[in-house]
Amino acid sequence: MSAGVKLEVAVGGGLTLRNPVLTASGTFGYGLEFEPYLDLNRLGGVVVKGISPRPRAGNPPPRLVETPSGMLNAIGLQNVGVDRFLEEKLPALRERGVATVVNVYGQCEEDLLHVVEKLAPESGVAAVELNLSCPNVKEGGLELGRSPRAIESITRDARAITRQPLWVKLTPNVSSIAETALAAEAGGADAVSLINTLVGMVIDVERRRPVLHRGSGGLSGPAIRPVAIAMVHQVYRAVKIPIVGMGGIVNARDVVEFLLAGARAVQVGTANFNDPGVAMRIVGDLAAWCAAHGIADVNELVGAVKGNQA
Amino acid sequence: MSAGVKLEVAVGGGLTLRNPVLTASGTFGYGLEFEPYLDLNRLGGVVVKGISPRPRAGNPPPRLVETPSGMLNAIGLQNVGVDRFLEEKLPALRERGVATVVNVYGQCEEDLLHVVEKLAPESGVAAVELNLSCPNVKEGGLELGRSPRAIESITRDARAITRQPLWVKLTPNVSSIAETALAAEAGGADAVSLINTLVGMVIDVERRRPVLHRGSGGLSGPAIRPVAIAMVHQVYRAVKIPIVGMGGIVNARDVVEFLLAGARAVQVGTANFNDPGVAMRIVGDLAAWCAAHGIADVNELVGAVKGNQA
Amino acid sequence: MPYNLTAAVERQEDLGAGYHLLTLAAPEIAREIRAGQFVMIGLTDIDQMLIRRPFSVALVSPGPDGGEPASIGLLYKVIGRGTTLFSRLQPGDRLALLGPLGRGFWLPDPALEAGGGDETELLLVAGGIGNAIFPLLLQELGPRAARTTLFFGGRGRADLTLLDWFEAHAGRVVTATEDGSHGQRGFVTAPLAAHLDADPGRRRLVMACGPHAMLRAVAELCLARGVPCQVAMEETMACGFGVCLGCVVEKREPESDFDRFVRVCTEGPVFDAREIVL
Amino acid sequence: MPYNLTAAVERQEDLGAGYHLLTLAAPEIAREIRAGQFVMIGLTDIDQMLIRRPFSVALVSPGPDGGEPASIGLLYKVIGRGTTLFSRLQPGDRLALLGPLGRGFWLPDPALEAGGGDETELLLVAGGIGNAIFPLLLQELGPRAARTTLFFGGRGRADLTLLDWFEAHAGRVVTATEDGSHGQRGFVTAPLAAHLDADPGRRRLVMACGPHAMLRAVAELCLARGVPCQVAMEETMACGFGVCLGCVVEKREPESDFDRFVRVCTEGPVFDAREIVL
Ligand SMILES: Cc1cc2nc3c(=O)[nH]c(=O)nc-3n(C[C@H](O)[C@H](O)[C@H](O)COP(=O)(O)OP(=O)(O)OC[C@H]3O[C@@H](n4cnc5c(N)ncnc54)[C@H](O)[C@@H]3O)c2cc1C
Ligand SMILES: Cc1cc2nc3c(=O)[nH]c(=O)nc-3n(C[C@H](O)[C@H](O)[C@H](O)COP(=O)(O)OP(=O)(O)OC[C@H]3O[C@@H](n4cnc5c(N)ncnc54)[C@H](O)[C@@H]3O)c2cc1C
Ligand SMILES: Cc1cc2nc3c(=O)[nH]c(=O)nc-3n(C[C@H](O)[C@H](O)[C@H](O)COP(=O)(O)O)c2cc1C
Ligand SMILES: Cc1cc2nc3c(=O)[nH]c(=O)nc-3n(C[C@H](O)[C@H](O)[C@H](O)COP(=O)(O)O)c2cc1C
Ligand code: FES
Ligand code: FES
Repeated sequence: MSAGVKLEVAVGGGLTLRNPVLTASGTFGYGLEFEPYLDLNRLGGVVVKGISPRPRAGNPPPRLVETPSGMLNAIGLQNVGVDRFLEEKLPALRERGVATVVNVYGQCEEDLLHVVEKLAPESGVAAVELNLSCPNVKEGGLELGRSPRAIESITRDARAITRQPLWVKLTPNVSSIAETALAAEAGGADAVSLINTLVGMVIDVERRRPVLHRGSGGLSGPAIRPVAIAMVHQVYRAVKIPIVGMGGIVNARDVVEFLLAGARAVQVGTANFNDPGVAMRIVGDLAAWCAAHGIADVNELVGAVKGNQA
Repeated sequence: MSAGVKLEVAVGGGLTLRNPVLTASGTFGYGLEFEPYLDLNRLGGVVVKGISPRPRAGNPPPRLVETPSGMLNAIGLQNVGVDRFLEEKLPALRERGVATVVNVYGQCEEDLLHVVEKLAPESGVAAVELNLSCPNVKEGGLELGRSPRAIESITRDARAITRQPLWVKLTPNVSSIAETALAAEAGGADAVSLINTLVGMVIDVERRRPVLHRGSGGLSGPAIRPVAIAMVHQVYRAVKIPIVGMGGIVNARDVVEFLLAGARAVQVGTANFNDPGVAMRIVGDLAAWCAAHGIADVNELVGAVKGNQA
Repeated sequence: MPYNLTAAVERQEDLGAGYHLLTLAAPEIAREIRAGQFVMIGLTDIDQMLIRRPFSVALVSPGPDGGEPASIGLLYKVIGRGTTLFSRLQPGDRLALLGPLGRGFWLPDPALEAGGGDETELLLVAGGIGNAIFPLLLQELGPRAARTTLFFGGRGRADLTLLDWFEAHAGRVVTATEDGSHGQRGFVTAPLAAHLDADPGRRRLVMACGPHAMLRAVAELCLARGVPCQVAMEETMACGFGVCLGCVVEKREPESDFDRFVRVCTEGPVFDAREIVL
Repeated sequence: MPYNLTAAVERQEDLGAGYHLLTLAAPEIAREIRAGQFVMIGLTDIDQMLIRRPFSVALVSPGPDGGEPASIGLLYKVIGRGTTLFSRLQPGDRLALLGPLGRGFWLPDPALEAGGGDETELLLVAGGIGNAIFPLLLQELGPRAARTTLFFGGRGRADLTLLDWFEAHAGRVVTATEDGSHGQRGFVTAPLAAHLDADPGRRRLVMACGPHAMLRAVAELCLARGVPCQVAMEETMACGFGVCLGCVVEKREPESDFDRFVRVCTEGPVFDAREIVL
């Protein structure tokens, strides 16, 4: 770590991370799988795979396909469920002292709140990140996360049952992410994290079928980085709460780009698959980049982009 | 052209194209610039640069930046204006007998309808394609094309003043493209074309400024192809009118992918910059692909994707 | 524990018909890798390749001074974008490399392998590039390799890469090609079935690697005859070390609803044919 | 009319410090290209490179049997992803190539070039890799090249690529480096200004290529002294043939609001310094 550069960032709800680099949900397992490749304690934090009330088997394969500078996934939120998570995974993470953000998924609102409630009394939960990709039955079945009204109401409900820092993860598949971010803020979120994956599809032209068994999937990786940067910047101009940015980060330059756009912290996702040591290397490179650019405190970069803002 | 494969496609409003491969607005000039590289008459059609009521100078540079498997542009709709278009460009295109689709842009609804009106009496306009990326002042300044209500109303207005086939070009920056497509259909569009570019931004971390002078721009190229395929497929399941698909097409395989997803015709965009002869080569390769796969009529492919449709 | 490193290309041999043998300097992996395990390889520049590609280690070889294994050989076929890029690599170029990964083949319980004559007969079945998994197995088997039989199928003679090597190292090689250009015409499962039926009482273990349809046919043959069978599976992988959950295959007898899938990269790639749905 | 073709790499020469000279077999282009024009080059695989890159043609050379120009030489500096990929190309590899493109330099009105002694003095100004545009100009000038002066600036000696070639082909070469490792220390505009001021009455034409800041300084020097000046501009290009409208620069005196910008790829890359805002 480059001596003298302050990397700590405050991301709302009283949570301070030792540096702005976390790993994204669904791309870092439960964290422990990465111990052969890096020191978890060198990371700003770890966001675990989305946790649902009951274990989920996920979708049949194929679940993945490479796309130009990206990938599509339709894992189907395979996870051990909240009970096993609390028994097996959280204690190990707590023991290691790594800032653990728990990504929460439910097939309906009650499910989601059930997990939040189970997590609420636990120590070692740095923050709860709500993944609102479940269908919004009340409003015609589109994802919950596409409706500002639904976001505000579920955030408020979650806020009422936990004192843990509460992050709302925003989908990019909306007409105005500033609106959904404002809804999360109004509902009492301590931070918003963005972006989740874009909906995409690849068709195998020989078989005349989608490559993914489920049909469509979520697009991630460098292909979506320009979209993510634009959205972080839009949200930065709309809300007052901290932003956790992600989408296509592969190196320290990309982290700086997100910070300049307005993110207080970032998450590294798909790149972890390419190189399980990448997140820790990025932390080191970020410190070195700051030092080389005469930046004493990484917070100086947050939202510091100048010029036209359209 | 592979003997025997029927390539003609009917794209609504009585318009039949000699094959499904057009070129996308803003990526093919006024068509004539490509004559050194290909035979315009071999294409299904040409969509010209967005035409506005008056000439537009466009944005100051930089206007472009490469991104992973894509590019961002903020040209600012530089164009000669409808009068010079009708005087200088349309007659030359008409003379060549190439199916010419005129992309129409206005800074407000009146502007847009003004251009539609000027085009209405002209022969040699195969179709009018409405680009609804102007701000929707009535609904808070978001792009017109993001509001189903605004789309339906302007489509209806345009419908009332022209008998030329009317296409509505849809933006992907919406919560539900099925809804905006349905709005266009309800307003009387003969076809919908999609997708326009995704909003994106790249920041130069050394200068701490967006690379593009305007700040954000439109993302195009192979990076967005999975998003485009998913959207074409969603729209195919929602509307009855033909779909003209685009987004990241670089070869005949990609064209087949769009047809299978539900497009009746396609537009080749960014790839024209890489190789000005690409669109014509794709036409030939598409015919050869059909022949090699025992497909007698390219229409057999339209919407023929099977399997899970999520 | 897998190593995450960059390795230099030592050799790139073009074997014709799109097959290549790529030798990388990777002593740590060469020493620890076991037959059936694999590595993920990628270009060092992530902008050129976001997702690494999985490859079996075909061979290990000692360093210039002999002694301990120091290099790994990957036998691969050019399929798409990734393998095309790999095929352009020159000696001295560097690759990103993660391995050894996964669970390889396992040999019969030593307790069963009592006296001389009673040894389990090892039958290897390769379809096309599936042969890439077997040189390392034969290397590991040592003297026992000479008592194995390799059933080796391909579309034509050109797909039977390293055939000379196998003829020198396996006890016997039985070939079958779809176009009849080498060995019996047809699928390799025909001579395999004939062999299994010729001496049905014999204790055997079949180890198979190749296209999915071949694995399914081999597994059916074996299961029908009660012959133990290990199959090396392929599924699209993003990580190779168990976290993306992309590479799953279906279990034959899940214990619970949650337990429906297993990961090829971690629980496999080699599975007992009875474990999974083929 | 530009040719749209693929061309084979004949040679890739590493000139050190990140500079390369790439020679391509492209007889059509070699015969027609004029100094200051450029080509767009790309990999043949669009998946590896979506947007082609613009490069001046530095040199043309005849085929093996002498005679007509058959190859073009591109002198380039490794900057980012594209040039890194180009630097790995080997003889025999193929590239996608479009050209000749744009408007090159133009020589003084022949009517002005009356008798011997009255010839316009041609002053070439190169900053760093901007020198790439001048060998072709000197080739075109023929015997007149010996009466030109090249002002050649760079950060250090390593940036003065092909210096020996220029010393052999231009009349005189005046160098300046920021670190003082060759010629005068500082910017190349200092010796240029001194030269212009030494004999202010002389009829001259300055032709400049290099970083934007250098072009601006050169143009100011010239405009202040009424010396005609041609500048070769760079702007990000997607197409190179006038259709993407990405590569514009601002006109100094637009005739109308609509006319504010000109395209570097079509109206340039060489502009009269009076035409555009620098
Ligand atoms: C455990 C394992 C071991 C393997 N060992 C070998 C080997 O020794 N030799 C060899 O030639 N091949 C082997 N393969 C297959 C090899 O990984 C693919 O041929 C290769 O990934 C193709 O990459 P591509 O970019 O050229 O093809 P593309 O089709 O362009 O690849 C697109 C994507 O699909 C994936 N993919 C394509 N084919 C396969 C496949 N058959 N299995 C899994 N993913 C695939 C790629 O990894 C990539 O992510 C192995 C696969 C697995 C899972
Ligand atoms: C008309 C013209 C002639 C040129 N001639 C030469 C030459 O003879 N030799 C030489 O070394 N360079 C020349 N350049 C600059 C050269 O095009 C860039 O250095 C090169 O494109 C960098 O590509 P990259 O992928 O390595 O860099 P990256 O920075 O990765 O490129 C990213 C994008 O920015 C563009 N870009 C980057 N730098 C420049 C630049 N200076 N000008 C325009 N676009 C840029 C690239 O084309 C690409 O689209 C010329 C530029 C122009 C416009
Ligand atoms: C395989 C995979 C699984 C994912 N699973 C989850 C998940 O369980 N919950 C969630 O909120 N996001 C999930 N995501 C989204 C990522 O957390 C992240 O938002 C997205 O991938 C963009 O970042 P990236 O481009 O760096 O990968 C997943 C992404 C991938 C690639
Ligand atoms: C430089 C550029 C200019 C464009 N100008 C227009 C335009 O004037 N009107 C319009 O409707 N779309 C415009 N587009 C969008 C394209 O027509 C197309 O919808 C988009 O680029 C997706 O296709 P592609 O990925 O094949 O390029 C432009 C795209 C580019 C890259
Ligand atoms: S490849 Fe990622 S879990 Fe197996
Ligand atoms: S580069 Fe496209 S118009 Fe100049």
